[in-house]
Amino acid sequence: MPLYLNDEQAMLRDTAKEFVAEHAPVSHMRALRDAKDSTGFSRDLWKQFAGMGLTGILIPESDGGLGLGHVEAGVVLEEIGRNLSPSPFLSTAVAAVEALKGTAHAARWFPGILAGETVAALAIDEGPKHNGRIEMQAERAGNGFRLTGAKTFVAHGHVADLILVAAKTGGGTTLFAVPNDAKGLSAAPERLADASLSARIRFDGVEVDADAVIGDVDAGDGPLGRLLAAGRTGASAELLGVGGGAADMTVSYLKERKQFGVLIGSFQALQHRAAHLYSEMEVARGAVLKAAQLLDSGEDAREAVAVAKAMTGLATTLAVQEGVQMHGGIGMTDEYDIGFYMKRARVLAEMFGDSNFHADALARAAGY
Amino acid sequence: MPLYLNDEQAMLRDTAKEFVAEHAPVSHMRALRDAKDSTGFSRDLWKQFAGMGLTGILIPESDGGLGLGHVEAGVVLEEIGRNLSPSPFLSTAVAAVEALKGTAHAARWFPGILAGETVAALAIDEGPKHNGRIEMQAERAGNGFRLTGAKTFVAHGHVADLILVAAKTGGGTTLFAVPNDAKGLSAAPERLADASLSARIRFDGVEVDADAVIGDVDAGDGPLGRLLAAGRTGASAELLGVGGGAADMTVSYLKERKQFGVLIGSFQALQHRAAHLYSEMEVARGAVLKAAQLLDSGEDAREAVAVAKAMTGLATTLAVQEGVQMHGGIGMTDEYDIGFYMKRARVLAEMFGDSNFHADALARAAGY
Amino acid sequence: MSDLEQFRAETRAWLEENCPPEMRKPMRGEKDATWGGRNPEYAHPDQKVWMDRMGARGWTVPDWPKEYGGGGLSPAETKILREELKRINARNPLNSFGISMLGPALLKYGTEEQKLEHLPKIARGEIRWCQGYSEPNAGSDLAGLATSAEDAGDHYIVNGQKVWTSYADKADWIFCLVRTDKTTKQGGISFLLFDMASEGVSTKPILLISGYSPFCETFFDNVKVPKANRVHDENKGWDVAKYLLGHEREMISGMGLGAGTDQLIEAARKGVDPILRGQIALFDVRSRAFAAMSERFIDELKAGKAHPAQPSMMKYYGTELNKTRHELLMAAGGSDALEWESEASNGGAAPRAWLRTKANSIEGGTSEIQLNIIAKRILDLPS
Amino acid sequence: MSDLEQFRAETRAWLEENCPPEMRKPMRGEKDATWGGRNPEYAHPDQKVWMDRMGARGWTVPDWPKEYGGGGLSPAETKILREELKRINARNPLNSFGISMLGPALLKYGTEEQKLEHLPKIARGEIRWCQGYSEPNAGSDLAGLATSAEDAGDHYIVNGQKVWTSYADKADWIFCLVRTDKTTKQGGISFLLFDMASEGVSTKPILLISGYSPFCETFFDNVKVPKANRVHDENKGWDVAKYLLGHEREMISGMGLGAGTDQLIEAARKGVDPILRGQIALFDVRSRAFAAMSERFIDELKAGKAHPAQPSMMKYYGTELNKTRHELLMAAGGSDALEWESEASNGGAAPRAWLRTKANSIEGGTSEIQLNIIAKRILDLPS
Repeated sequence: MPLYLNDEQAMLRDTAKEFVAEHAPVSHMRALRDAKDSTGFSRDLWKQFAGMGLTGILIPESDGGLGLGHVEAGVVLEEIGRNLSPSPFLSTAVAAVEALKGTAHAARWFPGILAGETVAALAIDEGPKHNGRIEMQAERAGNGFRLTGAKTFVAHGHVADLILVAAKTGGGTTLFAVPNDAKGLSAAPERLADASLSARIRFDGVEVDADAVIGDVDAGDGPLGRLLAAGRTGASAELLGVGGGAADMTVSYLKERKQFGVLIGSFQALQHRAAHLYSEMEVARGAVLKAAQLLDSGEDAREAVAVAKAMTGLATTLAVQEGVQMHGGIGMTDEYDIGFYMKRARVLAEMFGDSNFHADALARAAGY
Repeated sequence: MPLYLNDEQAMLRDTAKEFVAEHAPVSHMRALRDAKDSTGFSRDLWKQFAGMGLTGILIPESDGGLGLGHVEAGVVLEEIGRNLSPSPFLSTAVAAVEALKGTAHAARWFPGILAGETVAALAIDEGPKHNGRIEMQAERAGNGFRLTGAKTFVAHGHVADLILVAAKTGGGTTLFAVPNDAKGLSAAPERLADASLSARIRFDGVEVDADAVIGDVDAGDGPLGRLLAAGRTGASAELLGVGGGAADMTVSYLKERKQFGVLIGSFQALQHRAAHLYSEMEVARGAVLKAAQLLDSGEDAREAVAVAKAMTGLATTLAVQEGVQMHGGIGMTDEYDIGFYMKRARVLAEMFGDSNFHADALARAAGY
Repeated sequence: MSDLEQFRAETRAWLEENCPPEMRKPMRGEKDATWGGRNPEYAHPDQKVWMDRMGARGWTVPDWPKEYGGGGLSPAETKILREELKRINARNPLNSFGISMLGPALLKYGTEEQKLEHLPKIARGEIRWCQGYSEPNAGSDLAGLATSAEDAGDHYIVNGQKVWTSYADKADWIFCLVRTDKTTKQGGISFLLFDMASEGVSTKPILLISGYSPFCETFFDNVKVPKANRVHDENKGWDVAKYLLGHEREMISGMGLGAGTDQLIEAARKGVDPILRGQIALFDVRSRAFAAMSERFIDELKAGKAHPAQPSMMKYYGTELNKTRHELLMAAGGSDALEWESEASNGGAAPRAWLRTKANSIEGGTSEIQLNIIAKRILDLPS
Repeated sequence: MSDLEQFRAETRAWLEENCPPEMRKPMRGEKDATWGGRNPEYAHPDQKVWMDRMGARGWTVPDWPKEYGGGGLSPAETKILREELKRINARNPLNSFGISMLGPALLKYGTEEQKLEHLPKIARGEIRWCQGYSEPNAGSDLAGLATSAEDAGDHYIVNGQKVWTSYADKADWIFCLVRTDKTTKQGGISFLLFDMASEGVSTKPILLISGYSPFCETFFDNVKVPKANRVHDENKGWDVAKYLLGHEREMISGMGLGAGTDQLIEAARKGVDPILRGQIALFDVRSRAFAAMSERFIDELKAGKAHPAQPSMMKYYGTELNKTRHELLMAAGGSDALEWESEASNGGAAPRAWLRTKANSIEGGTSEIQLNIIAKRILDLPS
């Protein structure tokens, strides 16, 4: 399989590009922010995603979805990134679907996701840095389990219908699907720098039935691994869109802004920096496509996924830094969009582990 | 004390600049290399250093030296660095003198150093990376000690009259002064990338008298600490000269080399890189002067010394990299001098611990 | 005991007695800064105590002459005072563009009347100043400014617009570049001082990506300014501006020494991933080396040995360093440092400070401008 | 089993049988490279075995047509062959400027006679080629070349000097840019092929900082070159040169994938300081991402989807990456890696390889030239 988009994927990209730019451009995000919207995204837009079939992009055709892969999900996420569109697409249609796929939960939750009615959130992190450690306990209680602990940095956690949460059970990790109205569950939404809402969730002895378990008890590493691989690859694709959007906006600005009577894009120092940035973004693009293809092929994609998340973190961070700097004073104003790219990039860089986390993981895997 | 050279120091700098440029310019080093000289430096030049009083720069006036400090030693070393002059000045007149000063060894060795007849070498490292670990053993034997072990990266080790060597004694570390003709000592000179000669030294049960101990038994950390502080600060000053020399040569080249019909120094991308390099070198200069002043003041200079060695390593590495790249093809030829700067910088960056080693040491000292 | 040793002992004792404990704690954000002025804002009452005590002694501007409200200290004494302030982690008693920018320019170019009128009020924090340099569409190209001052006998009539005026909405007076001659570029600029309460002056804050509005757009509509308020000759304002820019760059470069490093080391001590630990350690090398360079620069400046373009290097390096510091702080803080409004995050102090630093390499001349200056004026590279 | 699966199985079996074990070990230095030619040098006899076996099958140039000595493989088959070669860590059977540079240009611009004459000998490693582009004082500015070819009926008389001619002293033939019209710059250049044994050709190796002499100065003194040896039209040599430069950049960019990464990881496993460990890990991220990008680039190139200036990006990034790799290797090696002649250091293999990489970002168009090209031709930034 060649490492570029095939014709169908390219067509999907064109469709997604047009759709997202039309319905959820940066001004959509800005309007939600200015309105101090308490949901964090537009439910109407989520319905429209469903109408396009996109919420079912990874759901098997046999379950009513499009039955596509991570390359296709990435194509959509890149456009979401490019337009800074607030959307539960990554958590719900990508990471949660991937975890639930093939389990008994598919039948319960997929219809709502396909209809654009259900939103899922991922309660994975317990500290300010994503590190894989789980302190949260799930004790056997009656017919099911009692969950005790706290999670943080849960995007959409305060409005999600379904929360996927990892906890320690006696013999390992178990992944649970917890409805948002479970007793003892409290989600406190926090506004983040990028205007998105993310929750700190407390589980104070939340009781769930045995059928809340995704997959098997003590065998949560399987679905959790799928969730993380999908989430990381998806976040990488979204970062690619954020960085690409910032880079494009900056190159355009270089072509229109004059200083000392000439276009600033004619200054060689800026040209070289723009060319270097372009190179970084292209390299990141290669890494993201590679990770998505490997995931879709069913081969071991762990290292490629780590490379994609780490590399997009590095490249996009450079893109937004150069973006703000090259815009000069105007880039510092809230009125101009480039600052939003910087904020969103920071949040996504942190999500599912930052560049250092993944570089460290690669080093460990390589035995050093 | 203001952080710049006072009038006497500035005068010394002018003298040293003129003296080194006249007697030991880069062509001097090249000639030694081309002749496959087996000493590694010119004994005549060492005599001339003595004639100027420079070999006694740190030797107290009461012992017949100039009684000056590390700022002054650094001024000389910077010129040595700038001219890539092969010289035992750093090991002998700076590090060894500082270790021997105030001990019973001063009377034995200082006269030869003052006369430009004695050369000292520092046998400190035992592995390819400077790390402070000492495996070498010194067992009590008769009236003295028996030394067993191996040292590496000992500049001038094969021709030095005196070798300072650190070994483990029962209750700690002891620093010894070992004459080069001690039985069981074998020094194998190795040509390094910069054409200097550095020895791997084996101590096969080398027996020394008790009076070979510098300072007290088991209390070698004192003189060894002084030796390392002086060596590191001196190496930083020499690196500053190497980097400054490379930067100056490169800026000059930018002003004379034409491409596409214009001076390449007019290309803004190169201007910005040259300006950045200038800034790095200036910051390194501040760090070196600070470390030397603190050493001279008798205050705790450990952290400032680590900063100086780490920062000059970073700045000078950039200087030689930019130097070779900006020279283009000609910079790759042996005929042109810029490559020598790259080689010398690499050797000095490694000597007494590289930038990472010292950054790590700072982090440990700060408690992280 | 030498005179300097005695001065140090007395200074230490005085500070021990007069610096309130609250003023020895690190600032938690921009709001903790003391700016003084006609309508001062204090997050803590000790800010005023500390400012007043230091101001009364002239130690807000220790090296200014006593007759202008300064401390009259020698360079060596000034250095000792700074060291003693640092020893007890004392906060800056007074943040002021009057001190860092206008003051030095007035000392060099002002008339005796101007000095006596303005400098003491600056020293005591009674009048807060802002700077009117940048204009819309002028950006880094200051010489293209268009705000006009028409000659009307004993006064000028000023019309035009400034942008990026720091705290113009909170300032009492402005020092301002205006065009008094349209036929030449840099040759037709004059340097005026006037009260922001003058008729015809209005300001509009600019909301920044940090969510703060430290800058304004400032409008002048037939503002009457006495000619006595002009500093230096008519059409010679560019000289004053250049001199003052050097001081601004010096001040901004001080950001490279920011207290943020302590926070960073603190975060590293609490535990960070091993790669970030290394990045912080290498940053700390640069930060400490820059502190040494800054000390050297200030000493050379006082001795008249600094290259006139050296502030460009300090500004460039210090601001880039500060941006890196806050990137590292954000990485250390993880998702906690992304919170924008929560109480736990002190209203998003970390991300707002991080975003604020992005302006460091833009305001007061961009990093690119500084690099141009270094290349041309220090390295003498060809055009 | 699909055709491709069968091809993979057969290829794997053939390689298993035909790739000598010695050729599955990493190269220890430049001397282990196989270049073929009239007077070949082999550090190990298996180099010749491996080259000959692959050459006979056309697999030194798997995607060239069979009639020109190639393997006639489809893109998919070629990719499988490369994967299978990589699986067993097989060394490159034949390093050749004929393969990487001249071949593609001949396939596009050569006459049928030229193709039949030269391509099979390239494929089998019988003739070793060198490239005559750069001239003294021309540097990155290729269009300024002065070597002249005067029309003498059925042949040209070539006079002039080239520099940076890779292995000219070891090459059998040269492909060379010459000036056939002095009245225009790029429009007056032609592309000639001739035997280095021709009368009037002499070479002088250039000693490099690595201590090696892979490049020469090459002199032409009334060298007679038949007009039949001109590729493409007279005065159209620039087209050929540009096409070929793209391939050269591709080849050099492959350095970013160099086997040196294995060495680096090996060193990291043996233990390095914690900061270097992090630097290696972040380098590895970039290195692996670039490997993915390279795969994408080659796939797009084959499908005709690559931007024509994309090789500039590959060349820039790959060579900068390679320089970083060797800086890290030197840091990992410490003082051992400084030894220049000792046996233990394999004659200074590490520092010489490190210094050699510094030329990567100069030869074949400097990094600065590549960045200019990206800025202008891909980003379309104004002049």
